[in-house]
Amino acid sequence: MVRFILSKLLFLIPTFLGITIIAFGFVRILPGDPVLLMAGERGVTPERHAELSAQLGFDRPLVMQYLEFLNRLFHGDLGNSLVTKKPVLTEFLALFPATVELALFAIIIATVIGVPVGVLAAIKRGSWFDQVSMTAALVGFSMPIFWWGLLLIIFFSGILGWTPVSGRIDLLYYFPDATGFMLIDSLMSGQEGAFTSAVSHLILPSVVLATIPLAVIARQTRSAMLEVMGEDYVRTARAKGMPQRRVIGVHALRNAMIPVVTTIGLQIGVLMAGAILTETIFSWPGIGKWMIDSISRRDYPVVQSGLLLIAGMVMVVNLLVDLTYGLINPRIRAS
Amino acid sequence: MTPVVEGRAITRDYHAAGGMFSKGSTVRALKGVDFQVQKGKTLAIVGESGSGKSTLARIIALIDPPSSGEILIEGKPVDIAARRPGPEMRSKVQMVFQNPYGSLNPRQKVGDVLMEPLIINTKVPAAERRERAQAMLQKVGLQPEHFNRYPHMFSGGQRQRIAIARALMLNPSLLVLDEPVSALDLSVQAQVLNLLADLQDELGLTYVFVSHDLSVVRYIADDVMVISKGEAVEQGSREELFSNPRHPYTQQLFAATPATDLDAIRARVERRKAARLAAEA
Amino acid sequence: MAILNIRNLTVTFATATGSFTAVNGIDVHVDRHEVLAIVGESGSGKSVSMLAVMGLLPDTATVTADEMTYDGRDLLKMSPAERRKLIGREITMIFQEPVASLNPSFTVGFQIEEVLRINLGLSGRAAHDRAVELFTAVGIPDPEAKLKAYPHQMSGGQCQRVMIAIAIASEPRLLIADEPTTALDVTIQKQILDLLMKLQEDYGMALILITHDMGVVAETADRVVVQYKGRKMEEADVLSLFEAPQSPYTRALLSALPEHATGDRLPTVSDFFQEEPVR
Amino acid sequence: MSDTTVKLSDAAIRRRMLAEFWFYFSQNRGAVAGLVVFALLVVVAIFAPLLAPHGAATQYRDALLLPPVWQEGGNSRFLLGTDAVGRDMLSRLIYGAQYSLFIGIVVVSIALVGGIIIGLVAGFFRGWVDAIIMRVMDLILAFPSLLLALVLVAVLGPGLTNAMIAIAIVYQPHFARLTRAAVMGEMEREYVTAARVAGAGNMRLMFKTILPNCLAPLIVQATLSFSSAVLDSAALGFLGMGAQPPTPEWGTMLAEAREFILRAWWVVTFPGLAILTSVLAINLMGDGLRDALDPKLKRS
Repeated sequence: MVRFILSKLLFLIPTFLGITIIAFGFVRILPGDPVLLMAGERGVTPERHAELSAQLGFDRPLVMQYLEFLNRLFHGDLGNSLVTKKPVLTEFLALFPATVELALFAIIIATVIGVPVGVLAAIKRGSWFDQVSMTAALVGFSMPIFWWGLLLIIFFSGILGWTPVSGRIDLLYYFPDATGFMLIDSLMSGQEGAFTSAVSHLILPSVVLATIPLAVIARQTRSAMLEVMGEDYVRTARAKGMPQRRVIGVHALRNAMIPVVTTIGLQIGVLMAGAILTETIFSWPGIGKWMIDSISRRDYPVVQSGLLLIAGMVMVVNLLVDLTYGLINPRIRAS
Repeated sequence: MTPVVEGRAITRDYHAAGGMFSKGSTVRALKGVDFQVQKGKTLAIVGESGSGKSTLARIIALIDPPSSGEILIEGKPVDIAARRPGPEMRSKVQMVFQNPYGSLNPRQKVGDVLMEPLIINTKVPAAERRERAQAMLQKVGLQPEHFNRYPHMFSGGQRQRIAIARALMLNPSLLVLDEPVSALDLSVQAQVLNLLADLQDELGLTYVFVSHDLSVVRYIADDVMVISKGEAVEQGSREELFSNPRHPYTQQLFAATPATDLDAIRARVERRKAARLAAEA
Repeated sequence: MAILNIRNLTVTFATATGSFTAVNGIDVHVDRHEVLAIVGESGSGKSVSMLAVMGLLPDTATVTADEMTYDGRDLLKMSPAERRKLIGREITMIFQEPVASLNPSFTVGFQIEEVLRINLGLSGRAAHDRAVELFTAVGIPDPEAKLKAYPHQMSGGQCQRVMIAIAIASEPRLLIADEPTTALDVTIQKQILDLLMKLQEDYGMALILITHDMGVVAETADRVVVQYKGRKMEEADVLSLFEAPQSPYTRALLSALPEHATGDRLPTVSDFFQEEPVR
Repeated sequence: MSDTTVKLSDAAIRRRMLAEFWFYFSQNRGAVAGLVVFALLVVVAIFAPLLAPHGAATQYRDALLLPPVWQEGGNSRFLLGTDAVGRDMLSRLIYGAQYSLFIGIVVVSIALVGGIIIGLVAGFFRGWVDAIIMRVMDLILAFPSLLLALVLVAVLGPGLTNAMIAIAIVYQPHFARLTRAAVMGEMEREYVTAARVAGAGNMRLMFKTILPNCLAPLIVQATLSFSSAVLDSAALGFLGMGAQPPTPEWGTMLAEAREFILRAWWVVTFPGLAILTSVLAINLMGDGLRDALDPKLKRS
């Protein structure tokens, strides 16, 4: 198992280097003068250009530039935003919890509903429950979530007036960031109504974000269960006289979970893509919105480093998924 | 007379790929095997799973190269590691595989299956290719109408006939048969074995017949090689080997093969009766 | 004294292209302490009737029978709960692919102790000790260590021994073995068959052996049922069957055995028996 | 084997196989519904100029934000109402179908061809070629697809063509991986060895022997990618990085309509509904195709 973890870790190195190369190369393949793009200035004199070029290290050979880029990266220097002038890493860390809170909530909703629905649909294959839930799943899977978000806003915020349209909490409340997670911070602030407000802000965006992963997880769980229920060892469990509950809940489910865990893990990447749209619709101050804003503002240092950080994060999550996979699959664990 | 195929000290190593932290290990699947087969004869290679018999079959069929040792086809050494066997070699050695469901391309019509070797290896014109393929279908007991059908429209026995027909399209002198009847039902097995015997007589074919089933081997083989853990533990003519198995492994194999003769059954039934009576007393 | 009695069993499967009758009006019975072999080639429906007894057929199957009794009790009229009390306790079954028949996610120890705990109500410690005993009884060396192994870490023969240990855990009165040695080498086949016969005698259980292999029949059976395309062709004690087969199909099967070859050619089924044309 | 051979001509065999395919496909009612909707979509896209009552960009200054005809204030000239600059919603939606289909076809073609070649090479040759190719594919997959597409568009410049290229690049690794897995699975099977024994060279093995047997999962993935491409390009349009106004692309229409969501529900609802319906139809078809092509399900 230790060997398994270590080999997985080692496999990350080339991928991570690849990510840094893509992030590094990104600025160089942009149309226009990279020096000016990264400095955020236009129409400068040749002297100023040379000065900026030296300052940003563009005057050195490409390989040296890359090594310098890596070196700064390992020292936590990801450059500064052209707009706010603040370090990119500082901005990222400030916005990151908002996205994590949203994504975590979404994946919890998707898993907690998706897995049981998938299992039930598989057991009652062909029943009305199976048909209705799988049709719903296919609709969810086909949903343009940016539109879905708008519909929910029209209905719940516009018509019913139950939920707020945007943001993480009412402006009424103010308390300092302790953890960056609004649910925890609002509870800790002790202010009356703060927690409820945080929850009501979180609910629509996380439902929207959860839609596609929920559909994917439900469908995947169903097909994994159906496949596993046809296996010889499930027949053995029945032949052993095990109660139906145990045949499904222990023998089948345990094996069906192996591909499902992988699917859940893969949804993290989907969530990050979804977060870009969801955060934009709900003005949720997270890294998805930060990225799209930076792209449209041509804040290239932010885009460059954001790309790197997000890909790095997805990579780490994938590693965790791989490890979980190894943990629940004895064929890997025991070898 | 030059043997059709000869193997000299054939070995084959498999390298298990090492992980990031473990060294790759080497498994020797064949540990120096010698054999030769004369024209028109059948050499049976008998062994259990993991004995290396299929590895040997693939080497003889010029699919995999041996790690060391030499394969001679009609007296000429062939080294496929150095040079891919050309049309000339392919026309001499062909193979029939164990699983008739896996060995035919599901997207290829029977006619195309049969004509493919001609297209690749010869300059036979299209019309003649078709003629030859249809003639071959008839030879193996199928009908010319089967020409345009897909493999999934046939039973296991029929598929194995198609596989045999494909192997014969280039008029080979040597046919390597890797458990050709073990996936078939008993009644179909008999038909395919008869077909193989007929074809051998008619075309003067030489067979290397790989099997785990001693009763089949006894029926079809002229010479037998018993192989265990990569070593040929015993080799000899069929009569010799079946009347007087010498190696302990061969004896073990004979002992394990179920006996279907009446005396054996009678003896067993008596034993059981006696044991039952003893238990009740 | 029949322990299992089946009369006029018919099993039909609903398929996408219409219904398909796998078993067509079969009578089977097996007595206490008896070894019954059900022989047939692929498509003969030889496994289906026993899967019907075990209640292991998929939902697409329809089972009808004039009688299907175990020990005088009607299996067809039984509630699922009642039936489950028999299945896995008094009637047990082992299968063709031993490695695939064991759950890859659990140790073999878990899989045998589960039966001991749930079906027999043994406590954890007692279940473990009994599992060791059973592993010893089926000839698994170093049982303590092997209990902790996963199926993929064991050979096919050993997995079949584990399956047998699970099957005899409750000292059943009827064991059904569905092609138990087909996936195994001959030497291992011999060991497994010897083990099954020894256990059958020691425990005094009835054994139904489903097989396509006449050799296995000759080595094990007291009585034989020959099936072809869902119908029973012949039923006889083993010696009479080999000595004087009554049905043309049995005669054909026996003469197709290569070891019975007398001349250059093997007689084939069509020499004896006009097959029904296949669609 | 008594063989009762029925004479079957080539055409009869082909008909029989098609009939078999249709039999399994039509078992799935959703798939048939999806096919019907998709066919309608194709017809609408092809005959858009004939079907649309108005031009896609024609502005009626006297009819701004008119509601659909069945709602109070609606006008029978504009069945689904008008948008903020007085363009007919229905006509814009009809023209939008052209874009969706075009995007799907282009993206899938690029990704499919690239993915098949890359996957075939990786799966067939294995070893270091495979290792390098798969590392690069992993790398692309490490980036959330929409983010990578966004960044690519930022590099290439916003616009429909660039959006399609970006989406195709992002999708291509899925095809490569799928092809590779399928190729590796097929390579294990004996018919490939048999073809080798028949003397087939690498090119023949790859393209004539193996590839045709890998097509089933690729066709299913292609339909899935088709629908994802429609979704993702709409998302890019919505974020202002895809097709640019006044193109009647559905995502772009939604982006323009955002500020009116609480005032004029129809400008938001209909383009989204159009996206959902077409994506759903294609996905339903994909499910039916999988049922009809997947031999594992066929057997049960």
